[in-house]
Amino acid sequence: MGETGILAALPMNEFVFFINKGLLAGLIIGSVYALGAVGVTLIAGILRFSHFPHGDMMTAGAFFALILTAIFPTAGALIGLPTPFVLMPIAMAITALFAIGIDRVFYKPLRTANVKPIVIVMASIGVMLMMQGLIRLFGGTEARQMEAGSKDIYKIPFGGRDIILTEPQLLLILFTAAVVVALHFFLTRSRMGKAMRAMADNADLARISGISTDHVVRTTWVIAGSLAAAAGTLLALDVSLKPDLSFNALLPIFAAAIVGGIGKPFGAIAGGLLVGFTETLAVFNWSVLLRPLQPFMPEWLELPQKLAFVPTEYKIVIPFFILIAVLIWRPTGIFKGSLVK
Amino acid sequence: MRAEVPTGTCAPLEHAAGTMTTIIDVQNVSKRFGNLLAVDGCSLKVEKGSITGLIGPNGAGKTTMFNMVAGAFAPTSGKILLDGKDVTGLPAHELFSRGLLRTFQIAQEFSNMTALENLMMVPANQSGENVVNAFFRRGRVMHEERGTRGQAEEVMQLLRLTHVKNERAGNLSGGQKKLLELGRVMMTEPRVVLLDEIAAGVNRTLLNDLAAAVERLNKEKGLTFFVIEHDMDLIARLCDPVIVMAAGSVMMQGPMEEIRRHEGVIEAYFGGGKVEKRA
Amino acid sequence: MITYRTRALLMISGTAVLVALVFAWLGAAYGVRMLVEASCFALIALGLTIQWGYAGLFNVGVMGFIATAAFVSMLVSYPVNGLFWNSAGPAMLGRVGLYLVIGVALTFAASQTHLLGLPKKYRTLVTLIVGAATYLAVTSALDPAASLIEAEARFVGGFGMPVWLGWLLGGIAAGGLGWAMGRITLGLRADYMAIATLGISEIVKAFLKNADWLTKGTLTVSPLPWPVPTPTELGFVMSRASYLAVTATLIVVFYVLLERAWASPWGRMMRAIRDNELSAAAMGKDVNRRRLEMMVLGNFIIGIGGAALVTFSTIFDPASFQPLNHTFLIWVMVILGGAGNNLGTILGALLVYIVWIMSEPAALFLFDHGATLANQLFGWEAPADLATRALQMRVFVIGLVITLVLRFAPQGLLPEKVVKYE
Amino acid sequence: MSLLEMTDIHGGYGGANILNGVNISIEADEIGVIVGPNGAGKSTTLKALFGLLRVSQGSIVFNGGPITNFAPEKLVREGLSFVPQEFNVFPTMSVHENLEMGAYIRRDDFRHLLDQVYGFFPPLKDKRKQPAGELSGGQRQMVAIGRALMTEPRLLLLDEPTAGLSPLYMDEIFDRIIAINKSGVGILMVEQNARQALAIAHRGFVLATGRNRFTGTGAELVADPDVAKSFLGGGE
Repeated sequence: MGETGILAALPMNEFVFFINKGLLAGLIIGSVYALGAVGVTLIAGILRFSHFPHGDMMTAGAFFALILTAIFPTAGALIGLPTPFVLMPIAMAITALFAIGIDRVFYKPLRTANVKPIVIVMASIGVMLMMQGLIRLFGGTEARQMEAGSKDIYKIPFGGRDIILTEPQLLLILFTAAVVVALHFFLTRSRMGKAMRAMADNADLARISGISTDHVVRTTWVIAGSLAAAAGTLLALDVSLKPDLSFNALLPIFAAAIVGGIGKPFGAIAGGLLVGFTETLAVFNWSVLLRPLQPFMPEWLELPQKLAFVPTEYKIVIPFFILIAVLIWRPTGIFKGSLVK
Repeated sequence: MRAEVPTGTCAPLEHAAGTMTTIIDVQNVSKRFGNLLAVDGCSLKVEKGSITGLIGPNGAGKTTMFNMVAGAFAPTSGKILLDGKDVTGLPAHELFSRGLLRTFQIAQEFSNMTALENLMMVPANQSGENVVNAFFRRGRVMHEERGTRGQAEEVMQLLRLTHVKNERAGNLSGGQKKLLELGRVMMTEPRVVLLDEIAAGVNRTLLNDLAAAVERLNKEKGLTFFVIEHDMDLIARLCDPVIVMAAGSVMMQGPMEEIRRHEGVIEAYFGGGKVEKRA
Repeated sequence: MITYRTRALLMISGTAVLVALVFAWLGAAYGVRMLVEASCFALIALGLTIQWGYAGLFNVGVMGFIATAAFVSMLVSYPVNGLFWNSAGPAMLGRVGLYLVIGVALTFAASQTHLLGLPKKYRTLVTLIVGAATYLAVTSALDPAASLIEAEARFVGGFGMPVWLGWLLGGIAAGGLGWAMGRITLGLRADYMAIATLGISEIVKAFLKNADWLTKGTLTVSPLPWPVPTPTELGFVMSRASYLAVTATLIVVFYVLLERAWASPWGRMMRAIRDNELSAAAMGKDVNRRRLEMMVLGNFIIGIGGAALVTFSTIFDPASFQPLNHTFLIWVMVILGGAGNNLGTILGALLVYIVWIMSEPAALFLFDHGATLANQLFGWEAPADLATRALQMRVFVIGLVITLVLRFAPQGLLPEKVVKYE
Repeated sequence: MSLLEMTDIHGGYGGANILNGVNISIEADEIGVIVGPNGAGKSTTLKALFGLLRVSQGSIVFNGGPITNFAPEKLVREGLSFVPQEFNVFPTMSVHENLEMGAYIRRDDFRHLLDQVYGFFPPLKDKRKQPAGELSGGQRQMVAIGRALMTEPRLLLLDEPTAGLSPLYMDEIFDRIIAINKSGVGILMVEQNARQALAIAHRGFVLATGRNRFTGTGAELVADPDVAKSFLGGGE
């Protein structure tokens, strides 16, 4: 054996396959769910309703980035990063304003007329359909590439095969890490961050402490809108911009928010990663990993070609079962958010 | 039946030998919320045909005790008997079918239904509540409905609410909602009626009507009442015996005149007498 | 304020005028077809209106119940597939069924082990392990059976029984799914129940799309037998008219029953639970059991309407089930028509469906002219897929209608009837 | 000119009025205590003062200016501060963060105020980082009062501050209230423990069925046997 030591002994190809298809894939989709879930959990914690149009807000954010890229195609080249990523902050700002506008026009009047909370959820379903209609009207129904040209691919040699990570995927992971840090400081250091936690904890007490509800609500929509835009843009950069993202993203994002504990942004991030990893690992083809052990296994136990907990077509089942499992065993979620009962 | 016990402890009252006259029998019940022991080894009885009052300063545990008897939540330990049968921890709808009817401090009317319908929904096991009967046995259901409606109209007249019978219950005044809720008592034959702070948010004249209605039901129909109330004058007028709770258990029981003169009770109210038992 | 009676008359005449317009413009064959589909949607809407209007249950998984009922109805009424019954398929499926039964029994037994003194923590662990083992055993037995069936007989085929029995069993299956979902989600707050129902309908759709051995998946199953002579025998107008007669009678039957139930003690009890759950429980009503009952009954009616709708299209295509057409369109019908008002819901369904169908040619017409006009004025080139995009405008309109109705006419066009006794 | 004048206040929770003509007045550096049997309208009076329910008749003058039916957010800026009886802390936020939230409307550096509050409530100093929800009843009450002090109010409103506390904490809370008052903060407190509260009160108001029954200095009211009896009604 050329190389000595542990690297040579381990079945490197399979291990790298597991890292690429299992861990990295889980981290990437988990990050997208986390970014979406933070917005959903803040809205649920502070405005007390489940925000159905969140998936479409992600798509809308991606579209704004797409349009901006078309207007300033060379922006990225200056810094050596993909243009949509460079212009993403602007798209985030536009989506945030968009979110504030929707709240003022659709949800605020219902709140002031203090209707039953479920009516606001129904209104959000109406808004979801309106957004879906507009997105498909202006953006068409086919998937689109965010940027012409190929993406740079980073190869990290690790024993036999390489760990593969495309540039957008790396940017997504780094961006999510940055959001976690920023969110931590915002929520624990800044005045508005603490005011938001206060409002989620005890809205009446916040009000008599002089905290203005409108201010907190506006900030909630800014965070929810901008993070949704980032999640949508980065997902579109990694894969492609699909207008029907709304439904497939909705269930995992809600599962992530509920698993993490409603009203707890850190819970949403942990929940997002948990759902992302569970999804990829449940669909992962474990027989690939078991193949090197084949010689050690008894003859009669022949290894099926495909051994996954759940076939890929049924990926949607996983967030649903996580959701139900949490609702039955741990209704407050990991970080003890508000009760879902 | 009067027994005096020193403040704070809860000696079991002499149990009249198994008389069938006891409707509600609470035996050594405790309730803990986290490390707060709200009710601590409390025993009390409500005799058939009586209007028994339950009073005590805030934090004495009387609301917790009342809600346990009404089936809102189960006690941590101890037993509650209704008509001699153990009903500890049974849900509210189960207690209703065994003859326990409760009213609410803030009236809980069915807001989108008319006042008359609010009363007509009260009687239990109406045949029309079975969806098959509602669909296919129209004759029998209609016959029964006429009876229920007649009874409801009667109660409306008694409470002088006939003029609002087709009004949405949500649009009634606070007083009318209270009267309507009391009207529910006359729609069934309850073994015992739990009145939860009936005087709360009610003006003087209406309070007289409510008190008169309770007295009439007790005298004419022999209905048993278990009343939790802050308004001492109403308690004095309606209730005998009156049970005083303090610091999570029964402190004394007897007619109101005597309670008013009892030093321990005055001190419990005035001094706050709040002795919270730490775990 | 316009009285209830005039509102009802206005709505009826409005719908009649619209129907007449469609007949005049697009001919009888198209007109009758539209009426049949509208009547199926009206049935589905009736099922939804009693859930939301009577009992306040928020069901956003209507598509899942329609798909379940349509599938069971197809399974029951589709002609027998000789290839399957002669192959080894039935035996293998029998084995899978056996594994399933044993597995479920074991899992249930495991979940009761706390009676034998096993501490609660371990009990859940044991149950999970036994459950996972059952799942793996069943799937490992199912995969070979499925591939064999698909290879030899394309799919299981039907049982060749009469179509009305198919609809009935389809309704019962949807009711059963409603029961199961009710058991899981009843304790939840309404918006989490909504998310759970949304999840279930997506899972049902995913299952039907991928269980090729049962549904031929994307290859679709057709022609689905009709309960009445088909167009080849009677010609389009007459066969569709007879189909309409079937669905119309179903509507009348359910309308009469539900109208009767609204004012009956049963309806009154449901409305009491909707208005004030705490007080209803104190008045002796078993709130959870009654909500479960409504989940079953509501979804039973939704199932029958769904089965009728899919049978009429003669094609069972799992991919054709869309949340927009099969959940939210029906929600608009109920909210606009009047939740809890049976007549309002039926008229709402007819009205909204006609507008929904007519909006297709109207949108295309509008966008074409718009595009040519824009082209002439400032040479704007319309994108190639303008037509498909035009149809998306309808999605926007549906969403707009929901938000506007909630804001300005929450009671709907024909509000819920207050039961008065003169 | 007194700090607070509530004259002939009528009001309630929308239904029948609970308050039928309540009069309360406090001087600048006084401790005022409102006691009385349950349902007498004690807490309702405090909530009416702080704008948490509508006053249908009567007027409230604070520091010379009318504040009848002002919204709570506005009153906080006028120098009033309110400690509710229940749910009076932000449970998942640390003690320190609770106090910071109390100072939300301040734009200046309020570190000196933090030290002052820790001075009043020494046990809170080493529990600074702990979530308020995990503290014992008594300590939680200290956090609630501390939060309300962060706006340097001229009048601090307390709704049954010793409800549900053991005698140990009850005495400690009363001592703290005296210390806070001595530092120049007016106190208006509704209390269940009438005897101890009146013992530390400069001025006492005994309510019954939404009206004033007895008014006087704390000492006078404690000495008068009729006051105690009025708690059991029958005195009309």
